[in-house]
Amino acid sequence: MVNTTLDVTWAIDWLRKSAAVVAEHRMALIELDRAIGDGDHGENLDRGFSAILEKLDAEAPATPGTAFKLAAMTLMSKVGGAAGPLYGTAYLRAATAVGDAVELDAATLVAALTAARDGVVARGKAEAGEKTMIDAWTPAVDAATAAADSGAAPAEVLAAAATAAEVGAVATEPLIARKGRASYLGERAIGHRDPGAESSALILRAAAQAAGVEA
Amino acid sequence: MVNTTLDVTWAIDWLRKSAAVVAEHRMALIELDRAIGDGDHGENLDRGFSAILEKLDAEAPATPGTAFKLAAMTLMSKVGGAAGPLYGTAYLRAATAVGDAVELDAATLVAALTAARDGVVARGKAEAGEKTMIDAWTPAVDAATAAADSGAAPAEVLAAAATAAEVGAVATEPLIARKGRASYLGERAIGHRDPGAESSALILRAAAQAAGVEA
Amino acid sequence: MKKLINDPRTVVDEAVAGFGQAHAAHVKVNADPLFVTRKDAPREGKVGLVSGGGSGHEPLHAGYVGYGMLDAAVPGAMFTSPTPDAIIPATIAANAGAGVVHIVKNYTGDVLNFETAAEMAEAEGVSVRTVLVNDDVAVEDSLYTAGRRGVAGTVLIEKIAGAAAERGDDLDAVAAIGNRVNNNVRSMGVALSACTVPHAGVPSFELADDEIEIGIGIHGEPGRHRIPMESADGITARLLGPVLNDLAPIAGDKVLLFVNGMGGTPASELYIVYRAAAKLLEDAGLVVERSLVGNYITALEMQGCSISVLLLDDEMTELWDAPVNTPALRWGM
Amino acid sequence: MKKLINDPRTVVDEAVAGFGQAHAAHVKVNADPLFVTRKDAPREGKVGLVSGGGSGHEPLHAGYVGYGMLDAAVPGAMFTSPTPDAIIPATIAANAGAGVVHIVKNYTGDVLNFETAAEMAEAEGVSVRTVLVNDDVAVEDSLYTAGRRGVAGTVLIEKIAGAAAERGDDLDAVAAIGNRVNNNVRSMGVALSACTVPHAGVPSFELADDEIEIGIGIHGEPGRHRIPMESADGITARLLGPVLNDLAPIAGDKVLLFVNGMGGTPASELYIVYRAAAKLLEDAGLVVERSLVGNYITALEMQGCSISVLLLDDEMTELWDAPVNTPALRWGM
Ligand SMILES: Nc1ncnc2c1ncn2[C@@H]1O[C@H](COP(=O)(O)OP(=O)(O)O)[C@@H](O)[C@H]1O
Ligand SMILES: Nc1ncnc2c1ncn2[C@@H]1O[C@H](COP(=O)(O)OP(=O)(O)O)[C@@H](O)[C@H]1O
Ligand SMILES: [Mg+2]
Ligand SMILES: [Mg+2]
Ligand SMILES: [Mg+2]
Ligand SMILES: [Mg+2]
Repeated sequence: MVNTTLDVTWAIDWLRKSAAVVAEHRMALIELDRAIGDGDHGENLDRGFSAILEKLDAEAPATPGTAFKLAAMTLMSKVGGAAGPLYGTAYLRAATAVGDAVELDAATLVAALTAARDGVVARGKAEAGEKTMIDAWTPAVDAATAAADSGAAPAEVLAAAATAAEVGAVATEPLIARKGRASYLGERAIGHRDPGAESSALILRAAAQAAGVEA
Repeated sequence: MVNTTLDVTWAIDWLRKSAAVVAEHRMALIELDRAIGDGDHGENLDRGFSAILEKLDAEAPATPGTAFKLAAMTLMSKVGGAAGPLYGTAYLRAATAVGDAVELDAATLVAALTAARDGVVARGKAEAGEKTMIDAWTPAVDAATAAADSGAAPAEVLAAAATAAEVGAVATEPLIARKGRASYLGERAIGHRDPGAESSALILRAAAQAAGVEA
Repeated sequence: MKKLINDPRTVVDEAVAGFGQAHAAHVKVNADPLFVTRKDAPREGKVGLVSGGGSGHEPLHAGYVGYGMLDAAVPGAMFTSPTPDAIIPATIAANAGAGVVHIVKNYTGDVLNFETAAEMAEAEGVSVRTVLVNDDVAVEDSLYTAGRRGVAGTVLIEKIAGAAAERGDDLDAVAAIGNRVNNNVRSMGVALSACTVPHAGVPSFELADDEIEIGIGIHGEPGRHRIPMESADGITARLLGPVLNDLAPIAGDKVLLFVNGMGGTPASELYIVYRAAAKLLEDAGLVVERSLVGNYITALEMQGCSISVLLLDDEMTELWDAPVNTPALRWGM
Repeated sequence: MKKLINDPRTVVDEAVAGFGQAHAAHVKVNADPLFVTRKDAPREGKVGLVSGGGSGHEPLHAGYVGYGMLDAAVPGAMFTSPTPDAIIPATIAANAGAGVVHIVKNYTGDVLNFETAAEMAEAEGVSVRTVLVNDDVAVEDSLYTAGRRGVAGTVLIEKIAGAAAERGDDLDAVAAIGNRVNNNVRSMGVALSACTVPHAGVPSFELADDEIEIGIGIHGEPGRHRIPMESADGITARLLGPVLNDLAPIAGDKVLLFVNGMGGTPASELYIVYRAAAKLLEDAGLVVERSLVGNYITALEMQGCSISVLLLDDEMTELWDAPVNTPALRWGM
């Protein structure tokens, strides 16, 4: 039976699975960032998500919104660099979007993902196609919206988002960067995947898995 | 016919041939010094002997003594390190030993070599067996003395000295150094030839060649 | 990777702790969140100067905390900008009521984190102005990028704005002189080797034995382009060309010439570059009035250097000469 | 070999020329023979302080020419002691009639060349005293060697004896305080990598990726022994152990702790070592009264550091604190 809503258990599991996948891909993200940035993206996110795990061990958020807020504050204060404020803003906007809701339905989930993406855009002022995490988030939001519109359950919405984000991340490879550190490289960035787009795809896949979707 | 004396032509030729052989073995001497010292011996001597060549192009010494003195002053002011003062003293003492003599016979040559060696000992306070250039000079002086005592001509005296110096240089390999930079290495110096002993052998061989002895 | 460290995760904390002990006469270290203040901060009536950024550029920024320069510095993780939760208390600690100037190098991460911190400090009643440093001419076409990077000019801005704050200029005036220095300084760097960030454990990029990277930044990020190794004079000309092109000085202008080591280059090489650069400036009719040569903003153990030229006016020169007393820059007291 | 140089043969001349231009307010450079003097040398009535040695240890020695430290410095070729023909005029330039102290690191080459120069300067009417620096405890069994090497302690001797000369001590007194510092300071170093002398073009020795060289000197010469890489705390203990063993301080003693970078090690790592060393000293009941951390006597771009401990007495502390104004060490003015 497919759940029609996701609750705080899912939200916490998402964060835990994100921490696991970020830890697992730490070196891979570092490698991506080494090629067109400064080689810290995997380290930064791993530091942030490890801190989230510690927080989650100490306090149990009551709603998805509180879980997102906890993630936002922790990432904001532990990650630094470009990714910290951007991911921090994403979770903060998601928290605002879901409010006090205890159960999130597909429409609320889409609203949360959209708010997260819009938050990143507002903070980072990047547009689609500038070789940033936006290039994972925007297709993810579009796919999630389409899935929800066609009546998909939350897990399917997240699966669609994750898959689109993965495709989006791969699609950053031929791009020239216009924002972030990779932008200084000009044409030398071509052929390399954007680390932030890759980590976004990993985190969205974790969301789907937490909702019960197989890898 | 074997010359019974050597004159300033020989002295100048000795210095020129020394410069050539030092330039040729520059990297080899650097390599020896890298292993148990600071890697500059070949560079130092090359700088010094190149300066001697320049001096010789500008002024023509009239006697072997003036040639040695020119070498002494140039090495003293251009070489630096341990080798500069030691070689400088060697040539200075040799100059004093030969005085104003225009022709050097075997006995005078032996006296010059002995004075040179004694000068190095006086400056550096090293004894035989301490893995320094003394270990080339002392057998050289002994062999030269023996050759002269048995009536050899100057060229043969120098050939004997050169051969003994070469043997002496090789014989520094198993030694532990007690003087100079290699002494800090303790047992780690074992198995390496002393660069100053090697350069001494090269320079004494140049003396023999300048006297007409085949390599 | 061979480094004098205990654990990649504690490098910054331990280094800043050691720094605080060694310079206890100058600074106080707040361990968590991590920031460094002048021992006597806040200084009654004085505008506070706060800077910060990723670690790995030492002595920047903590080395410039002290009389006549910064009131507080916020070291982030290696090459990673610090976070608002550290910048905010540092800002508050530096505030003596006259407001605080943030000196921020133009990188997305630094800008975003300082921006958030400034907003939140303002919410707590601290007036904040921001001087954005973007002196690196290596970034071509900065319209289509995140803008120019802030590099070695930062040191000059911190010194000169710091002197302005010390003499009693008000908040807007300190920010204005900081911006004026930024507008009059250009820099460009070269790397002969990469650096290794402790958490990565591998060099930040690969260079062949006879290759150098022109237009390098200070984070081990790749530069403008790669060329075969050449002479110090040749490299100096390559760096100084774009700097002067962009700065467009006119004959007779007075300049400060700053040759900065990236961390792993011997001082002798920096002076060889300085000599070549001074000659080129003189050939261009410029007057080298002030100089700075050394490792002042580094990229860990990277081999290479940057050259900065600051067009001086009398006020900047006076503020440059004003007494400064920090762990890494000190004169006049 | 990648270096910011034009020609291995002109490295020292060009570097010292650039140094002279960058620090024209402090020093004068005599190009041939090569030596550096205080701009205002000789200083009426003051004992002159002259040091020198092979180049490649910058800022030593020329960086310490100025008020309160050296009157003249004589840079030799790379890692090669200078020659009498340069030491003699430098000595004469530093002599104001009160005599000159030579500060000489204990290496055969330095000793022989300075000895000759001292004799010849004496012959020209300059009274010369020599302070021989031999602080390196890495050399075991120094009875059977050319004696201990002079390393980082040199900087402390130049500062403290320089202050004594500046306050007007006479020739024997300046030499005596120099010797007193030497007798109370011990040092030991470690290399994580070798350095490359320009004329050799290859690293001075080979170290495996996980090996370090304990007891390294400052000329890229091999050290005491080689061990596998370990933590900063572990390495610090290995260096400090022999230093304290030899110095044999007693609880309550006041010390100056000097962590010196060999040229290619980031400041952050030096502070990590400083932190570890300060802790060990405190555990031994010693009081760290003064500190110095940075690249003060280097071996080109070698990665590594040395740790020196100087047992202070009140006079040494006072002389350490006295104003100094040189390109590389400056405070109090
Ligand atoms: N202006 C921006 N808008 C959106 N994403 C951005 C922006 N700038 C950078 N990013 C993202 O941040 C990632 C880099 O993060 P990270 O390496 O942690 O920070 P830093 O670049 O400060 O080292 C990039 O791969 C990119 O996806
Ligand atoms: N005390 C000494 N007596 C005799 N020869 C010495 C002494 N010390 C060093 N040497 C010689 O000098 C050589 C090293 O010369 P060089 O490398 O030019 O000087 P440095 O050791 O100053 O770098 C040694 O190989 C050794 O033969
Ligand atoms: Mg990064
Ligand atoms: Mg040598
Ligand atoms: Mg970063
Ligand atoms: Mg030498």
